[in-house]
Amino acid sequence: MTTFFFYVMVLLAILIGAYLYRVLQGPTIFDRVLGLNGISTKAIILFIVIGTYSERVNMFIDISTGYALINLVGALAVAKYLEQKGLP
Amino acid sequence: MIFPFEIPLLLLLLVTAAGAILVKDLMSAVLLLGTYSFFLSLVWGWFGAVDVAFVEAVVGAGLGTVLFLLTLFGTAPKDTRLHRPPPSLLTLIVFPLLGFLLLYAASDLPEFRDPSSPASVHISPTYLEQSYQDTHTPNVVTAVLMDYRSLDTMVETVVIFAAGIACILLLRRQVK
Amino acid sequence: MALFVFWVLISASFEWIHLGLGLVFSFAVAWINSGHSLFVPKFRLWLRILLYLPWLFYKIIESSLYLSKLILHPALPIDPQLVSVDSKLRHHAAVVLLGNSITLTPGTITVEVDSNKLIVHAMDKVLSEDIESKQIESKIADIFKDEEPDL
Amino acid sequence: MDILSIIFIVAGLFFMIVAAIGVVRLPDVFSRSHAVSLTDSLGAFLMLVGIAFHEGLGKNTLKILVVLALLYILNPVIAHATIRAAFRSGVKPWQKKSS
Repeated sequence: MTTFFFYVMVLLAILIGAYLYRVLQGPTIFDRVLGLNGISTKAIILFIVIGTYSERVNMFIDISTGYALINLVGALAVAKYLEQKGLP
Repeated sequence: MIFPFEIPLLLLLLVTAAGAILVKDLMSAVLLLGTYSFFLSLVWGWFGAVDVAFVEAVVGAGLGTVLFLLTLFGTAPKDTRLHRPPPSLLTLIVFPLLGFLLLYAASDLPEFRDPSSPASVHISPTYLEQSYQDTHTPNVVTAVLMDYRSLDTMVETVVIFAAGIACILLLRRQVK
Repeated sequence: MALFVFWVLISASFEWIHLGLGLVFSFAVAWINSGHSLFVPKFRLWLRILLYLPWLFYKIIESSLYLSKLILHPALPIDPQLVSVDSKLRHHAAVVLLGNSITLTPGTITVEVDSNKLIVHAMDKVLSEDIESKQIESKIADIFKDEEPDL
Repeated sequence: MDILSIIFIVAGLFFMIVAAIGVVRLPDVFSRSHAVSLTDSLGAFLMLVGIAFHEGLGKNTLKILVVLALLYILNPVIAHATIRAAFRSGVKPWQKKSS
Protein backbone atom coordinates (compact mmCIF):
# COMPACT_ATOMS: atom_id res chain seq x y z
CA MET A 1 0.00 0.00 0.00
CA THR A 2 2.85 2.38 0.81
CA THR A 3 4.54 1.80 -2.52
CA PHE A 4 1.20 2.40 -4.22
CA PHE A 5 0.94 5.81 -2.55
CA PHE A 6 4.50 6.52 -3.58
CA TYR A 7 3.70 5.91 -7.23
CA VAL A 8 0.61 8.08 -6.90
CA MET A 9 2.81 10.89 -5.61
CA VAL A 10 5.29 10.62 -8.47
CA LEU A 11 2.47 10.56 -11.00
CA LEU A 12 0.90 13.66 -9.46
CA ALA A 13 4.23 15.47 -9.65
CA ILE A 14 4.46 14.62 -13.35
CA LEU A 15 0.91 15.91 -13.89
CA ILE A 16 1.88 19.14 -12.16
CA GLY A 17 4.55 19.38 -14.82
CA ALA A 18 1.86 19.41 -17.51
CA TYR A 19 0.11 22.31 -15.78
CA LEU A 20 3.44 24.07 -15.37
CA TYR A 21 3.90 23.87 -19.11
CA ARG A 22 0.61 25.73 -19.48
CA VAL A 23 1.63 28.34 -16.89
CA LEU A 24 4.95 28.97 -18.61
CA GLN A 25 3.65 28.81 -22.15
CA GLY A 26 0.14 30.24 -21.88
CA PRO A 27 -0.61 32.78 -24.58
CA THR A 28 -2.82 34.94 -22.37
CA ILE A 29 -2.60 35.74 -18.70
CA PHE A 30 -5.79 33.83 -17.98
CA ASP A 31 -4.17 30.60 -19.07
CA ARG A 32 -1.58 31.18 -16.42
CA VAL A 33 -4.21 31.84 -13.76
CA LEU A 34 -6.04 28.66 -14.72
CA GLY A 35 -2.83 26.69 -14.61
CA LEU A 36 -2.09 28.09 -11.16
CA ASN A 37 -5.54 27.04 -10.01
CA GLY A 38 -5.01 23.52 -11.31
CA ILE A 39 -1.58 23.33 -9.69
CA SER A 40 -2.97 24.34 -6.34
CA THR A 41 -5.71 21.73 -6.51
CA LYS A 42 -3.05 19.15 -7.29
CA ALA A 43 -0.91 20.44 -4.44
CA ILE A 44 -3.78 20.04 -1.98
CA ILE A 45 -4.24 16.42 -3.01
CA LEU A 46 -0.50 15.83 -3.05
CA PHE A 47 -0.26 17.09 0.51
CA ILE A 48 -2.92 14.68 1.67
CA VAL A 49 -1.24 11.82 -0.18
CA ILE A 50 2.10 12.70 1.41
CA GLY A 51 0.37 12.70 4.77
CA THR A 52 -1.10 9.27 4.12
CA TYR A 53 2.27 8.02 2.95
CA SER A 54 4.02 9.13 6.09
CA GLU A 55 0.98 8.25 8.25
CA ARG A 56 0.58 11.67 9.78
CA VAL A 57 -2.52 12.90 8.01
CA ASN A 58 -3.70 15.01 10.92
CA MET A 59 -0.78 17.41 10.46
CA PHE A 60 -0.97 17.68 6.72
CA ILE A 61 -4.69 18.11 6.37
CA ASP A 62 -4.63 21.49 8.10
CA ILE A 63 -2.23 22.82 5.52
CA SER A 64 -4.41 21.63 2.70
CA THR A 65 -7.41 23.41 4.21
CA GLY A 66 -5.34 26.56 4.41
CA TYR A 67 -4.17 26.04 0.85
CA ALA A 68 -7.71 25.88 -0.47
CA LEU A 69 -8.65 29.14 1.22
CA ILE A 70 -5.46 30.94 0.17
CA ASN A 71 -5.92 29.78 -3.38
CA LEU A 72 -9.36 31.40 -3.36
CA VAL A 73 -7.98 34.71 -2.11
CA GLY A 74 -5.15 34.78 -4.63
CA ALA A 75 -7.27 33.83 -7.62
CA LEU A 76 -9.99 36.34 -6.73
CA ALA A 77 -7.37 39.08 -6.39
CA VAL A 78 -5.92 38.27 -9.80
CA ALA A 79 -9.36 38.10 -11.40
CA LYS A 80 -10.43 41.41 -9.90
CA TYR A 81 -7.22 43.09 -10.98
CA LEU A 82 -7.54 41.84 -14.53
CA GLU A 83 -11.20 42.72 -14.72
CA GLN A 84 -10.50 46.33 -13.84
CA LYS A 85 -7.32 46.70 -15.84
CA GLY A 86 -8.12 44.70 -18.95
CA LEU A 87 -5.55 42.74 -20.86
CA PRO A 88 -1.95 43.82 -20.34
CA MET B 1 12.37 4.95 -0.08
CA ILE B 2 14.77 4.06 -2.86
CA PHE B 3 13.80 6.85 -5.21
CA PRO B 4 14.00 10.27 -3.55
CA PHE B 5 10.80 12.15 -4.19
CA GLU B 6 12.43 15.54 -3.71
CA ILE B 7 14.11 15.32 -7.11
CA PRO B 8 10.97 15.87 -9.24
CA LEU B 9 9.89 18.62 -6.86
CA LEU B 10 13.26 20.32 -7.18
CA LEU B 11 13.08 20.02 -10.96
CA LEU B 12 9.70 21.74 -10.90
CA LEU B 13 11.16 24.43 -8.64
CA LEU B 14 14.07 25.04 -10.99
CA VAL B 15 11.83 25.27 -14.03
CA THR B 16 9.50 27.70 -12.26
CA ALA B 17 12.35 29.90 -11.04
CA ALA B 18 13.92 30.05 -14.48
CA GLY B 19 10.53 30.87 -15.96
CA ALA B 20 9.96 33.65 -13.45
CA ILE B 21 13.28 35.18 -14.41
CA LEU B 22 12.92 34.76 -18.15
CA VAL B 23 9.27 35.64 -18.66
CA LYS B 24 8.55 38.85 -20.51
CA ASP B 25 5.58 40.13 -18.53
CA LEU B 26 5.33 41.49 -14.98
CA MET B 27 1.97 39.83 -14.19
CA SER B 28 3.23 36.46 -15.32
CA ALA B 29 6.33 36.84 -13.18
CA VAL B 30 4.10 37.48 -10.15
CA LEU B 31 2.02 34.39 -10.90
CA LEU B 32 5.13 32.28 -11.39
CA LEU B 33 6.45 33.42 -8.03
CA GLY B 34 3.19 32.23 -6.49
CA THR B 35 3.66 28.86 -8.17
CA TYR B 36 7.21 28.76 -6.87
CA SER B 37 5.95 29.23 -3.33
CA PHE B 38 3.49 26.37 -3.79
CA PHE B 39 6.27 24.03 -4.83
CA LEU B 40 8.58 25.21 -2.06
CA SER B 41 5.82 24.55 0.44
CA LEU B 42 5.42 21.05 -1.01
CA VAL B 43 9.14 20.45 -0.50
CA TRP B 44 8.93 21.56 3.13
CA GLY B 45 5.94 19.32 3.62
CA TRP B 46 7.83 16.37 2.19
CA PHE B 47 10.68 16.98 4.62
CA GLY B 48 8.20 16.97 7.48
CA ALA B 49 8.49 20.64 8.42
CA VAL B 50 4.77 21.20 8.40
CA ASP B 51 4.67 24.58 10.09
CA VAL B 52 7.30 25.99 7.75
CA ALA B 53 5.23 24.69 4.86
CA PHE B 54 2.17 26.40 6.26
CA VAL B 55 3.97 29.72 6.63
CA GLU B 56 5.37 29.40 3.12
CA ALA B 57 1.92 28.74 1.68
CA VAL B 58 0.28 31.61 3.55
CA VAL B 59 2.99 34.24 3.20
CA GLY B 60 4.58 33.26 -0.09
CA ALA B 61 1.66 32.12 -2.17
CA GLY B 62 -1.23 34.04 -0.65
CA LEU B 63 0.03 37.25 0.88
CA GLY B 64 2.97 37.73 -1.48
CA THR B 65 0.86 37.42 -4.60
CA VAL B 66 -1.82 39.74 -3.25
CA LEU B 67 0.74 42.34 -2.16
CA PHE B 68 2.50 42.29 -5.51
CA LEU B 69 -0.82 42.67 -7.25
CA LEU B 70 -1.78 45.55 -4.98
CA THR B 71 1.50 47.23 -5.85
CA LEU B 72 0.83 46.80 -9.55
CA PHE B 73 -2.69 48.05 -8.98
CA GLY B 74 -1.55 51.12 -7.05
CA THR B 75 1.31 52.17 -9.26
CA ALA B 76 -0.61 51.53 -12.50
CA PRO B 77 2.27 51.18 -14.93
CA LYS B 78 1.46 51.96 -18.52
CA ASP B 79 3.40 49.03 -19.82
CA THR B 80 3.95 45.91 -17.76
CA ARG B 81 6.30 44.30 -20.23
CA LEU B 82 9.87 43.87 -19.12
CA HIS B 83 12.94 44.80 -21.08
CA ARG B 84 16.06 43.01 -19.98
CA PRO B 85 19.55 43.86 -21.06
CA PRO B 86 21.71 40.83 -21.79
CA PRO B 87 23.89 39.80 -18.83
CA SER B 88 27.36 41.24 -18.65
CA LEU B 89 30.54 39.19 -18.90
CA LEU B 90 31.41 39.65 -15.23
CA THR B 91 28.07 38.15 -14.17
CA LEU B 92 28.61 35.18 -16.41
CA ILE B 93 32.00 34.51 -14.80
CA VAL B 94 31.32 35.29 -11.15
CA PHE B 95 28.05 33.48 -10.56
CA PRO B 96 29.02 30.03 -11.88
CA LEU B 97 32.20 30.35 -9.82
CA LEU B 98 30.15 31.15 -6.71
CA GLY B 99 27.84 28.23 -7.37
CA PHE B 100 30.78 25.90 -7.82
CA LEU B 101 32.32 27.08 -4.55
CA LEU B 102 29.04 26.54 -2.69
CA LEU B 103 28.68 23.03 -4.10
CA TYR B 104 32.28 22.28 -3.18
CA ALA B 105 31.66 23.44 0.37
CA ALA B 106 28.45 21.42 0.55
CA SER B 107 30.32 18.24 -0.32
CA ASP B 108 32.02 18.49 3.05
CA LEU B 109 28.75 18.44 4.98
CA PRO B 110 27.59 15.17 6.55
CA GLU B 111 25.19 13.03 4.58
CA PHE B 112 21.53 13.95 4.78
CA ARG B 113 19.67 11.68 7.28
CA ASP B 114 23.04 10.36 8.46
CA PRO B 115 22.51 8.98 11.98
CA SER B 116 26.14 9.49 13.01
CA SER B 117 26.48 13.15 11.99
CA PRO B 118 27.29 15.56 14.81
CA ALA B 119 23.92 17.29 14.64
CA SER B 120 21.95 14.12 15.22
CA VAL B 121 24.30 12.62 17.82
CA HIS B 122 23.91 14.98 20.69
CA ILE B 123 21.93 18.15 19.81
CA SER B 124 18.70 16.73 18.44
CA PRO B 125 18.30 13.89 20.98
CA THR B 126 18.74 16.35 23.82
CA TYR B 127 16.03 18.59 22.48
CA LEU B 128 13.78 15.66 21.71
CA GLU B 129 14.18 14.13 25.16
CA GLN B 130 14.17 17.17 27.36
CA SER B 131 12.04 19.78 25.65
CA TYR B 132 8.78 18.40 26.97
CA GLN B 133 10.04 18.22 30.55
CA ASP B 134 11.53 21.71 30.30
CA THR B 135 8.70 23.55 28.60
CA HIS B 136 5.57 21.34 28.51
CA THR B 137 5.02 22.12 24.82
CA PRO B 138 3.93 19.18 22.69
CA ASN B 139 5.62 20.41 19.47
CA VAL B 140 9.40 20.38 19.53
CA VAL B 141 9.78 23.06 16.87
CA THR B 142 7.47 25.35 18.78
CA ALA B 143 9.41 24.63 21.97
CA VAL B 144 12.71 25.57 20.34
CA LEU B 145 11.30 28.67 18.70
CA MET B 146 9.23 29.98 21.56
CA ASP B 147 11.12 28.83 24.64
CA TYR B 148 14.80 28.23 23.98
CA ARG B 149 15.06 31.06 21.48
CA SER B 150 12.33 33.31 22.80
CA LEU B 151 14.46 36.46 23.04
CA ASP B 152 15.53 36.03 19.42
CA THR B 153 11.96 35.56 18.29
CA MET B 154 10.81 38.56 20.32
CA VAL B 155 13.36 40.88 18.74
CA GLU B 156 12.47 39.56 15.27
CA THR B 157 8.87 40.41 15.99
CA VAL B 158 9.91 43.90 17.10
CA VAL B 159 11.78 44.43 13.82
CA ILE B 160 8.80 43.32 11.77
CA PHE B 161 6.50 45.52 13.84
CA ALA B 162 8.74 48.54 13.26
CA ALA B 163 8.78 47.81 9.53
CA GLY B 164 5.00 47.63 9.50
CA ILE B 165 4.67 50.96 11.33
CA ALA B 166 7.11 52.56 8.89
CA CYS B 167 5.09 51.27 5.94
CA ILE B 168 1.88 52.66 7.40
CA LEU B 169 3.50 56.04 8.07
CA LEU B 170 4.83 56.21 4.53
CA LEU B 171 1.68 55.07 2.80
CA ARG B 172 -1.09 56.74 4.76
CA ARG B 173 -3.23 59.29 3.05
CA GLN B 174 -3.43 62.84 4.31
CA VAL B 175 -6.93 63.63 5.51
CA LYS B 176 -7.82 67.22 4.92
CA MET C 1 -23.24 29.21 14.07
CA ALA C 2 -22.01 27.67 10.99
CA LEU C 3 -18.61 29.10 11.77
CA PHE C 4 -18.66 27.33 15.11
CA VAL C 5 -19.33 24.02 13.39
CA PHE C 6 -16.46 24.77 11.04
CA TRP C 7 -14.17 25.48 13.97
CA VAL C 8 -15.05 22.19 15.60
CA LEU C 9 -14.44 20.39 12.33
CA ILE C 10 -11.01 21.86 11.69
CA SER C 11 -9.70 21.75 15.20
CA ALA C 12 -11.25 18.34 15.90
CA SER C 13 -10.48 18.56 19.57
CA PHE C 14 -13.24 18.40 22.08
CA GLU C 15 -11.67 19.89 25.16
CA TRP C 16 -13.52 22.61 27.01
CA ILE C 17 -10.95 25.33 26.46
CA HIS C 18 -10.96 24.81 22.68
CA LEU C 19 -14.71 24.72 22.49
CA GLY C 20 -15.00 27.92 24.54
CA LEU C 21 -12.44 29.82 22.49
CA GLY C 22 -14.05 28.66 19.26
CA LEU C 23 -17.46 29.73 20.46
CA VAL C 24 -16.24 33.21 21.41
CA PHE C 25 -14.30 33.79 18.21
CA SER C 26 -16.90 32.42 15.84
CA PHE C 27 -19.58 34.61 17.34
CA ALA C 28 -17.22 37.59 17.21
CA VAL C 29 -16.48 37.04 13.53
CA ALA C 30 -20.15 36.47 12.74
CA TRP C 31 -21.09 39.64 14.61
CA ILE C 32 -18.47 41.73 12.78
CA ASN C 33 -19.58 40.46 9.39
CA SER C 34 -23.30 40.38 10.06
CA GLY C 35 -24.03 43.21 7.61
CA HIS C 36 -23.31 40.98 4.65
CA SER C 37 -25.63 38.11 5.29
CA LEU C 38 -28.45 38.45 2.80
CA PHE C 39 -29.90 35.04 2.96
CA VAL C 40 -30.53 32.80 5.93
CA PRO C 41 -31.66 29.38 4.74
CA LYS C 42 -34.22 27.45 6.67
CA PHE C 43 -33.93 23.89 7.72
CA ARG C 44 -36.27 22.42 5.09
CA LEU C 45 -34.31 24.19 2.37
CA TRP C 46 -31.09 22.64 3.60
CA LEU C 47 -32.75 19.24 3.51
CA ARG C 48 -33.87 19.74 -0.08
CA ILE C 49 -30.42 20.93 -1.14
CA LEU C 50 -28.93 17.83 0.45
CA LEU C 51 -31.36 15.70 -1.52
CA TYR C 52 -30.41 17.58 -4.68
CA LEU C 53 -26.69 16.86 -4.33
CA PRO C 54 -26.72 13.15 -5.32
CA TRP C 55 -28.55 13.99 -8.54
CA LEU C 56 -26.01 16.70 -9.31
CA PHE C 57 -23.28 14.19 -8.68
CA TYR C 58 -24.82 11.79 -11.16
CA LYS C 59 -24.87 14.60 -13.74
CA ILE C 60 -21.21 15.34 -12.99
CA ILE C 61 -20.16 11.75 -13.62
CA GLU C 62 -22.19 11.53 -16.83
CA SER C 63 -20.78 14.68 -18.36
CA SER C 64 -17.25 13.92 -17.11
CA LEU C 65 -17.22 10.68 -19.02
CA TYR C 66 -18.51 12.48 -22.11
CA LEU C 67 -15.86 15.19 -21.81
CA SER C 68 -13.08 12.65 -21.28
CA LYS C 69 -14.17 10.94 -24.46
CA LEU C 70 -13.99 14.29 -26.28
CA ILE C 71 -10.52 15.12 -24.98
CA LEU C 72 -9.03 11.71 -25.65
CA HIS C 73 -10.44 11.57 -29.18
CA PRO C 74 -7.49 11.96 -31.57
CA ALA C 75 -9.25 14.45 -33.83
CA LEU C 76 -10.42 16.68 -30.95
CA PRO C 77 -14.01 17.07 -32.24
CA ILE C 78 -14.99 20.00 -30.02
CA ASP C 79 -17.35 22.77 -31.02
CA PRO C 80 -17.36 25.39 -28.26
CA GLN C 81 -20.18 27.88 -28.21
CA LEU C 82 -21.72 30.54 -26.03
CA VAL C 83 -25.32 30.00 -25.00
CA SER C 84 -27.48 32.61 -23.34
CA VAL C 85 -30.01 31.26 -20.86
CA ASP C 86 -32.95 33.15 -19.38
CA SER C 87 -33.84 31.49 -16.15
CA LYS C 88 -37.13 31.89 -14.34
CA LEU C 89 -35.60 31.73 -10.90
CA ARG C 90 -36.58 34.51 -8.55
CA HIS C 91 -33.90 34.29 -5.86
CA HIS C 92 -30.32 35.41 -5.57
CA ALA C 93 -29.43 32.21 -3.78
CA ALA C 94 -31.15 30.10 -6.42
CA VAL C 95 -29.26 31.81 -9.23
CA VAL C 96 -26.02 31.34 -7.32
CA LEU C 97 -26.80 27.66 -6.88
CA LEU C 98 -27.64 27.32 -10.55
CA GLY C 99 -24.42 29.02 -11.65
CA ASN C 100 -22.37 26.94 -9.27
CA SER C 101 -23.96 23.72 -10.49
CA ILE C 102 -23.36 24.65 -14.11
CA THR C 103 -19.73 25.47 -13.43
CA LEU C 104 -19.23 22.35 -11.36
CA THR C 105 -20.52 20.17 -14.15
CA PRO C 106 -17.59 19.57 -16.49
CA GLY C 107 -18.10 20.76 -20.02
CA THR C 108 -20.16 23.80 -19.16
CA ILE C 109 -19.09 26.94 -17.36
CA THR C 110 -20.91 30.09 -16.35
CA VAL C 111 -19.32 33.11 -17.97
CA GLU C 112 -21.53 35.99 -16.97
CA VAL C 113 -24.45 36.47 -14.60
CA ASP C 114 -26.80 39.41 -14.82
CA SER C 115 -29.60 39.14 -12.27
CA ASN C 116 -31.29 36.09 -13.78
CA LYS C 117 -29.72 35.89 -17.18
CA LEU C 118 -26.75 33.63 -17.60
CA ILE C 119 -24.23 33.28 -20.39
CA VAL C 120 -22.88 29.76 -20.50
CA HIS C 121 -19.89 28.51 -22.39
CA ALA C 122 -20.41 24.93 -23.49
CA MET C 123 -17.93 22.59 -25.06
CA ASP C 124 -20.17 20.83 -27.52
CA LYS C 125 -23.58 20.80 -29.14
CA VAL C 126 -24.76 17.99 -26.88
CA LEU C 127 -23.72 19.81 -23.72
CA SER C 128 -25.27 23.12 -24.76
CA GLU C 129 -28.54 21.40 -25.54
CA ASP C 130 -28.33 19.87 -22.11
CA ILE C 131 -28.21 23.37 -20.66
CA GLU C 132 -31.05 24.62 -22.83
CA SER C 133 -33.31 21.77 -21.80
CA LYS C 134 -33.21 23.34 -18.30
CA GLN C 135 -33.16 20.17 -16.24
CA ILE C 136 -30.99 21.69 -13.54
CA GLU C 137 -33.09 24.82 -13.44
CA SER C 138 -36.36 23.01 -12.92
CA LYS C 139 -34.80 21.00 -10.10
CA ILE C 140 -33.62 24.18 -8.41
CA ALA C 141 -36.98 25.87 -8.94
CA ASP C 142 -38.46 22.86 -7.19
CA ILE C 143 -36.15 23.37 -4.24
CA PHE C 144 -37.00 27.02 -3.80
CA LYS C 145 -40.70 26.75 -4.53
CA ASP C 146 -42.01 28.05 -1.22
CA GLU C 147 -39.56 30.81 -0.45
CA GLU C 148 -40.22 34.52 -0.74
CA PRO C 149 -38.98 35.82 -4.11
CA ASP C 150 -36.42 38.58 -3.77
CA LEU C 151 -35.24 39.34 -7.28
CA MET D 1 -11.08 -1.87 2.18
CA ASP D 2 -7.66 -1.38 0.61
CA ILE D 3 -8.84 -2.68 -2.74
CA LEU D 4 -11.78 -0.28 -2.67
CA SER D 5 -9.51 2.67 -1.97
CA ILE D 6 -7.10 1.61 -4.72
CA ILE D 7 -9.97 1.46 -7.18
CA PHE D 8 -11.14 4.94 -6.22
CA ILE D 9 -7.67 6.46 -6.38
CA VAL D 10 -6.88 4.92 -9.74
CA ALA D 11 -10.15 6.24 -11.16
CA GLY D 12 -9.32 9.69 -9.81
CA LEU D 13 -5.88 9.52 -11.35
CA PHE D 14 -7.42 8.58 -14.68
CA PHE D 15 -9.55 11.72 -14.68
CA MET D 16 -6.58 13.83 -13.64
CA ILE D 17 -4.46 12.47 -16.48
CA VAL D 18 -7.26 13.21 -18.94
CA ALA D 19 -7.52 16.74 -17.55
CA ALA D 20 -3.77 17.31 -17.89
CA ILE D 21 -3.89 16.12 -21.50
CA GLY D 22 -6.81 18.47 -22.07
CA VAL D 23 -5.01 21.42 -20.52
CA VAL D 24 -2.13 20.89 -22.89
CA ARG D 25 -4.19 20.09 -25.99
CA LEU D 26 -7.19 22.39 -26.01
CA PRO D 27 -7.10 25.59 -28.03
CA ASP D 28 -8.24 28.47 -25.79
CA VAL D 29 -8.90 29.67 -22.27
CA PHE D 30 -12.57 28.80 -22.16
CA SER D 31 -12.19 25.20 -23.20
CA ARG D 32 -9.13 24.73 -21.02
CA SER D 33 -11.14 25.80 -18.03
CA HIS D 34 -13.46 22.87 -18.70
CA ALA D 35 -10.51 20.52 -18.35
CA VAL D 36 -9.47 22.15 -15.09
CA SER D 37 -13.00 21.84 -13.72
CA LEU D 38 -12.95 18.17 -14.70
CA THR D 39 -10.02 17.61 -12.35
CA ASP D 40 -11.47 19.72 -9.64
CA SER D 41 -14.83 18.10 -9.49
CA LEU D 42 -14.38 14.44 -10.24
CA GLY D 43 -10.66 13.71 -9.91
CA ALA D 44 -10.31 15.32 -6.52
CA PHE D 45 -13.54 13.74 -5.33
CA LEU D 46 -12.50 10.23 -6.26
CA MET D 47 -8.98 10.53 -4.87
CA LEU D 48 -10.08 12.06 -1.57
CA VAL D 49 -12.79 9.44 -1.13
CA GLY D 50 -10.19 6.76 -1.80
CA ILE D 51 -7.89 8.20 0.84
CA ALA D 52 -10.80 8.49 3.25
CA PHE D 53 -11.52 4.77 2.77
CA HIS D 54 -7.88 4.05 3.50
CA GLU D 55 -7.99 6.07 6.70
CA GLY D 56 -11.13 4.48 8.06
CA LEU D 57 -13.54 6.29 10.34
CA GLY D 58 -12.20 9.00 12.57
CA LYS D 59 -11.22 12.62 12.87
CA ASN D 60 -9.00 12.50 9.79
CA THR D 61 -11.77 11.30 7.53
CA LEU D 62 -13.96 14.08 8.81
CA LYS D 63 -11.28 16.62 7.99
CA ILE D 64 -10.79 15.13 4.53
CA LEU D 65 -14.50 15.57 3.93
CA VAL D 66 -14.21 19.20 5.07
CA VAL D 67 -11.43 19.78 2.53
CA LEU D 68 -13.60 18.14 -0.12
CA ALA D 69 -16.55 20.39 0.67
CA LEU D 70 -14.28 23.42 0.57
CA LEU D 71 -12.97 22.39 -2.84
CA TYR D 72 -16.51 21.92 -4.10
CA ILE D 73 -17.64 25.32 -2.89
CA LEU D 74 -14.56 27.34 -3.82
CA ASN D 75 -13.46 25.92 -7.15
CA PRO D 76 -16.52 26.95 -9.19
CA VAL D 77 -16.13 30.43 -7.74
CA ILE D 78 -12.51 30.63 -8.87
CA ALA D 79 -13.23 29.24 -12.32
CA HIS D 80 -16.15 31.61 -12.78
CA ALA D 81 -14.11 34.63 -11.64
CA THR D 82 -11.26 33.83 -13.99
CA ILE D 83 -13.50 33.18 -16.94
CA ARG D 84 -15.57 36.29 -16.32
CA ALA D 85 -12.39 38.36 -16.19
CA ALA D 86 -11.29 36.80 -19.47
CA PHE D 87 -14.68 37.43 -21.06
CA ARG D 88 -14.93 41.03 -19.91
CA SER D 89 -11.46 41.93 -21.03
CA GLY D 90 -12.35 40.80 -24.50
CA VAL D 91 -10.85 37.41 -25.18
CA LYS D 92 -12.73 35.90 -28.06
CA PRO D 93 -13.77 32.27 -27.66
CA TRP D 94 -12.23 29.90 -30.12
CA GLN D 95 -14.65 28.95 -32.87
CA LYS D 96 -14.65 25.90 -35.03
CA LYS D 97 -13.59 26.77 -38.54
CA SER D 98 -16.81 26.78 -40.55
CA SER D 99 -15.80 24.22 -43.17
